[in-house]
Amino acid sequence: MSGFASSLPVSVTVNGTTYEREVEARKLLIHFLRDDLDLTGSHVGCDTGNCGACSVLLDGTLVKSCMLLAVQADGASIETVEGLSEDGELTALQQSFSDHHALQCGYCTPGMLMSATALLRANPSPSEAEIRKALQGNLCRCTGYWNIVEAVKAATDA
Amino acid sequence: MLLREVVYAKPVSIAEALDLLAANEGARALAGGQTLVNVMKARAASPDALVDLNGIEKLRGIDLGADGTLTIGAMTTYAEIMASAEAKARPILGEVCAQIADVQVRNRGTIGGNLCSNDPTNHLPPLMVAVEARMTVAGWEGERTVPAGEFFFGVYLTAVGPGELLLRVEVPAGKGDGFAAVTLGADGTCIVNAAASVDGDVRVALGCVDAVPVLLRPGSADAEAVRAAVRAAGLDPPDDVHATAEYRAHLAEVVAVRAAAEAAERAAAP
Amino acid sequence: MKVSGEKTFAAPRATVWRVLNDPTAMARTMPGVESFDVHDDRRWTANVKIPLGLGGLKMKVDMDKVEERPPDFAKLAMKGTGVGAMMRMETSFNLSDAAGGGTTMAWDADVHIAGPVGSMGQRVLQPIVNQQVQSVLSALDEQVQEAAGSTSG
Amino acid sequence: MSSSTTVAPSPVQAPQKGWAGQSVPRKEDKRLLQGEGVFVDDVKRHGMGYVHFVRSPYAHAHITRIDVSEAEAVEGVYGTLTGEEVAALTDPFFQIAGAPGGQIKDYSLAVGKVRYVGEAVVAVVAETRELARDASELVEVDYEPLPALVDARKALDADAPVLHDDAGGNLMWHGSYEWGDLDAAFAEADRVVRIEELHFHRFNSTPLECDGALVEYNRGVGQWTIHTNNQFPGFAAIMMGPAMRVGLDRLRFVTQDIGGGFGNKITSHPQLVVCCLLARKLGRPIQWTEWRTDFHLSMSHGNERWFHDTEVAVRSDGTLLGFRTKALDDAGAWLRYEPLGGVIWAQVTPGMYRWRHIRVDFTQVATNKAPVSPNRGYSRMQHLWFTERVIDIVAHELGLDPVEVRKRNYIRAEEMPYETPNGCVYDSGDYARMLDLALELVGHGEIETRRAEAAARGRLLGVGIGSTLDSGTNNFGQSRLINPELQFSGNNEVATVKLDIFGEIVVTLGTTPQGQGHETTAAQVVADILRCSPDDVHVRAGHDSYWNSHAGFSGTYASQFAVTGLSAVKGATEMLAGEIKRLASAVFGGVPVEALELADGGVRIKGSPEAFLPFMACGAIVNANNAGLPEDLDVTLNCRYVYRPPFQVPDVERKFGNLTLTYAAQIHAAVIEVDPETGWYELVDYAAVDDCGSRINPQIVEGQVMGATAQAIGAAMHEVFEYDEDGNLLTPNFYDYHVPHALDMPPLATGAIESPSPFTPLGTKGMGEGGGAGIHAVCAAVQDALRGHGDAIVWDSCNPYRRVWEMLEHPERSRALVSVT
Repeated sequence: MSGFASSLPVSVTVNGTTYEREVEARKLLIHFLRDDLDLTGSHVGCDTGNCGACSVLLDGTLVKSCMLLAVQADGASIETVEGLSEDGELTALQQSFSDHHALQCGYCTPGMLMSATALLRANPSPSEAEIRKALQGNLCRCTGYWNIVEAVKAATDA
Repeated sequence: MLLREVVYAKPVSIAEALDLLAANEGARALAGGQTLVNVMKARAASPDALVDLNGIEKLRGIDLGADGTLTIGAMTTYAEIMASAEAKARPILGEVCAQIADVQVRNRGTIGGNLCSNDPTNHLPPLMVAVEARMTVAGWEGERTVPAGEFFFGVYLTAVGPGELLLRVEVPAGKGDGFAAVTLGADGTCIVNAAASVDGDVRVALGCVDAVPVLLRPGSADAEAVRAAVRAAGLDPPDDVHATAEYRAHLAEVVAVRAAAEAAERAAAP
Repeated sequence: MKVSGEKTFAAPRATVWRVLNDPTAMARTMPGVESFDVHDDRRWTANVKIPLGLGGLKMKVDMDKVEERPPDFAKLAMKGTGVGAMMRMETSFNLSDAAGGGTTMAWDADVHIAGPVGSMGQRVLQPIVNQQVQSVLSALDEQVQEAAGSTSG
Repeated sequence: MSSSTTVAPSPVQAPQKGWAGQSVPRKEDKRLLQGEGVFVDDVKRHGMGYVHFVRSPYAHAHITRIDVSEAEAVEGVYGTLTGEEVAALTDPFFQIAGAPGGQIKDYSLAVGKVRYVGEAVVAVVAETRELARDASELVEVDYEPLPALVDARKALDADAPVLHDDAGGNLMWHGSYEWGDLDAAFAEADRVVRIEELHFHRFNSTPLECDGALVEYNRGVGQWTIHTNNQFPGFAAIMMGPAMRVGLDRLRFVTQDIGGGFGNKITSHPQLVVCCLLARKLGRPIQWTEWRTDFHLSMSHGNERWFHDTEVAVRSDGTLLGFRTKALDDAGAWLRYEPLGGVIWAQVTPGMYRWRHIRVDFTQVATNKAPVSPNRGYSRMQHLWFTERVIDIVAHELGLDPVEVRKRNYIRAEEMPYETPNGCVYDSGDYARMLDLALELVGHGEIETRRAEAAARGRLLGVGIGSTLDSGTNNFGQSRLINPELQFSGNNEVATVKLDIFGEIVVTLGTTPQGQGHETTAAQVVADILRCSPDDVHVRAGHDSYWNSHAGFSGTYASQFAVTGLSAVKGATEMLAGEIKRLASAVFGGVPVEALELADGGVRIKGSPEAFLPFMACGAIVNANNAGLPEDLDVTLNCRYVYRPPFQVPDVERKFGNLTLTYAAQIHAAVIEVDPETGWYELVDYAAVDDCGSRINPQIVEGQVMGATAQAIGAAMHEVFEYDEDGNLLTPNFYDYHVPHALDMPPLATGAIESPSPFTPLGTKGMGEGGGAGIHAVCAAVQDALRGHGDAIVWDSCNPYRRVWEMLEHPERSRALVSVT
């Protein structure tokens, strides 16, 4: 049967905008976002799915966009760091990251923000242990995480 | 990053998936992809075709039978198992899933993928062996059910042959379970792990020490019996950057004892 | 990575020796062998697809007999080149009459693997190698039985 | 797991006024938080080709044949580059070393031979990233494998495989350092402690962003524009220009946001040369993205170092008189920044201690492993780990308290500035006070109670102290101790501050920040001088060797921005302030400059605020409305200042002189609990105390302290580039190279004291590289935890669970390394 294809039409809505592209089956979602859609806010920090710099929300679920083919996202609604703030204003979480010096080089920050966003949506007042567990999949080499945890704490309802 | 060329299909039914697998002998099922996509990134191995199972609703979900048997669809994610009220019938399942990798991986990774990849460091193969789970595999000849003890053939090799699919996993009722591991950092990759189940007899399954989980049946769950059973198994564990063979063999004893103790304690609990 | 062991065949030493030195028979013992060419009695090439579950690993394997002392000792050098990996293996075997008939083969192999597959880590490679060795040995057993059968009539 | 707490500095000087000294929010944050930073892989150009490197699968092999025809035949492949072409088109890179290391021929691709797994052999350029990698698999390379040299200790054996025939062996550099009178010291000693072998392991900081570039070639003028994340363009330029046979001005380096550097992004010049050659050969922009596995296999490993036959002269009371040791440094396959590591350590020769008699026999060899280059704490970290290890081993073996031994031997605050036995000058500091603070922060007073309480739970508790000196602002004259022929000395950094036509204050820097907040701290310094808000100051992001100011040593490395960068900013801003006043004096009809003051975004006559000239007017007058200004008024409102630290050329004969300007200090204390059954352990308490002189932005400083601490914890427990006997890297990715995550971090308490540097315009000291302290604190804590359980000696800087278990199981193995007479 002829179900297989080496490239497929993909329609995704990213941060509210719908994009339609013909995409090679082998292309990872992160490359599609960065190279095809020019959404370069999400980053690549490893090649084994460990660093989480490419984390995005796929239909509301936190995923690493380097562990997913772009064609698998067909029909999905994706949120990336570019979509967090409205009309240029920082969200409470973003502001808290700045206030607590939770970023230095800023390379892991987009993924870190997406993971924290997913956490706070599911659990508006997490404990510190829950915050650390939620950020386990996002590596940062600059901060040691202490200030990131503080920033997320300060952005909770608790 | 940068995979080799591959063709892709996303069936919506099991029959369609089997057709696709049959249509291309180089085809592999794509479950959560949290292992397969990594291997493809490294280009260490490259299937010619991917059959994405994420569109098959029948492969998802958890059902609790009247006799307490849990039936878990192969495409059920770790996160779904952790969140499932039904799965609490066998608490160890959610507890172990919560130790796998990180949120992102738990949101995509599936029980079926974990079992079929059978990476020696995976959490679930030893656990399934310990709790005597049964895997239902579908192929062209129809369905067959394989006990966990006979499911694992080798690294990345299981009873699910070419052209076949793992449909679901049945976990019998029980509560006397334990799991212990020494990991690379908190909740990290397992250096050695062990799952135990105590229900009259004692079953301890060791992970990371061989190509497949090593099942032990010590006479009792007490430390000396379990230690003796591990020694009797004559392990020849792999030697890598995280552990020498000698260290792994030693850790195997320690985690086996700990898992068995936890299992016995829970078995005894009212 | 060094692996070694002993295996006893229910066949006379001459038969086992013959099989071990018959490139065609040996090629059949390779895991996932797809095709092979015999250059001469010392050198042959096989194209194999080592089953890795997640997708086979294609390799071209050149075998070279570097040393032999009929009827009991031989040393083979193997070089495998694949896109995912480079493999080098030196293996030697020593035959002796087994107590109670048959032939005992003491063997050892030193395997070196490099390339992307190496990045999968020893935790994966060592079990895979051990497993492939087992399959080679059982395939070898079949070849020996065949040969024994064919000679006995 | 608890959050960090901070102990504010106790005042050692009048509290600071103005913007400097305040934790001003970072200017960089907004764009980075919104995904609007511009990192190198975000830079795209029309028609660019993606480069993929074919890498060696062998640690050591002759290249017998390369065939790119099949790859080039693929549709969408733009072209390739081989070592043969590189050898024809370029000259070998300039070598810092003299003979023998200086004789090696280092090109940007392997020529004739590969020397480590992952070495780039061929470059393939194609229309897409995927295609470039596909085509690279079609490049045929035949290798003739050679025996690999993996263990530096065997490098000088007669039968060792030789990497570089040009060097006649594996010895790259050797130097004997001796200061004081060793014989007298050992004669005077009551006890001599001998340590056969110590090992500082191979790792690096693995910045989350790997290296990369987008290179454009302007054929008309023969000039390249190199968008990159290289953190030391000045160094890259002097390596690349001569090799490519072009003047440095043909190489324009541009950086903006850099995803972490930590020294690891200094030596990407070989890859940049390949991109330049390809951009010219193929007539299109070349895009290079280094992936994680590429980075681990081939980029900037930290120096691996052995210390052999160490002998320490001690008095019974624990007074340290001196030591001698043989350092063996493993440079890997190429000298990309080496052998500078052979002298950089000498900036901190005695560590924090007063011993005056020291001999270090330093040997650097080549091995079939990735080339080393600077890594946060470059070369000092290895040596300071060694000195700290010596202190604890001596204390352990003589039954003395490590705290007391340290206090007895610390250089005292009243001895500052302190000249070390080799002529370096420690500018200021109070180590004993820092130690007290660190111990207080981990509750050292109750440690024995906690030890017993942990023992009751079956855990072994241990406490350890580690310290580093973060020597900053290099005197590049120290390179002459490596090679007297070299013509480098001193240091410099530049800044330009100007008033634009509408009065906007614009600052350009020569640096290449990677998260250190230069835009923010520079604005703070400017605002204090011009009496405005940092918000009124626009500091250009990143480096541009065409349009921003830059000097010979411009870059961000070796802990120096707070000294070199900010002093340049201060100098330029003061020049601008002077010009503004001179302009105003003319505009106000000759009011004396002394009668003028800057305030509220303008200049005014003291005492009569109505006579006010806003910056906007100043900018407009000079730039657009300057008729009638006095002819002799030399004012551009565009001021460039080069800061040059006060350095002399060191005495090459005595290997004596001041090698760095400032000495920030770190003292860390770690408390761990070990599970004796498995060797598994966790940090249960941690304190990091830092003194980097005056802090322009305490929050940014604390962030650097935290980051260095986290990297130290990772390096001490997990992170290692380990090779098998064939030279395969066993930790080529983050799956096996475990980088600590949020759950791995201990509770942290940070403390700070401020001992302003008497030698710098702002009292600041370079900082940020204090990670070594943590590595040692963990090592010492492990040794303390094992005390009374076999008394193993911690001999390696990395102690994963397996090693701790081995020390418990076979303590005699490490005990055998130590003896006392």
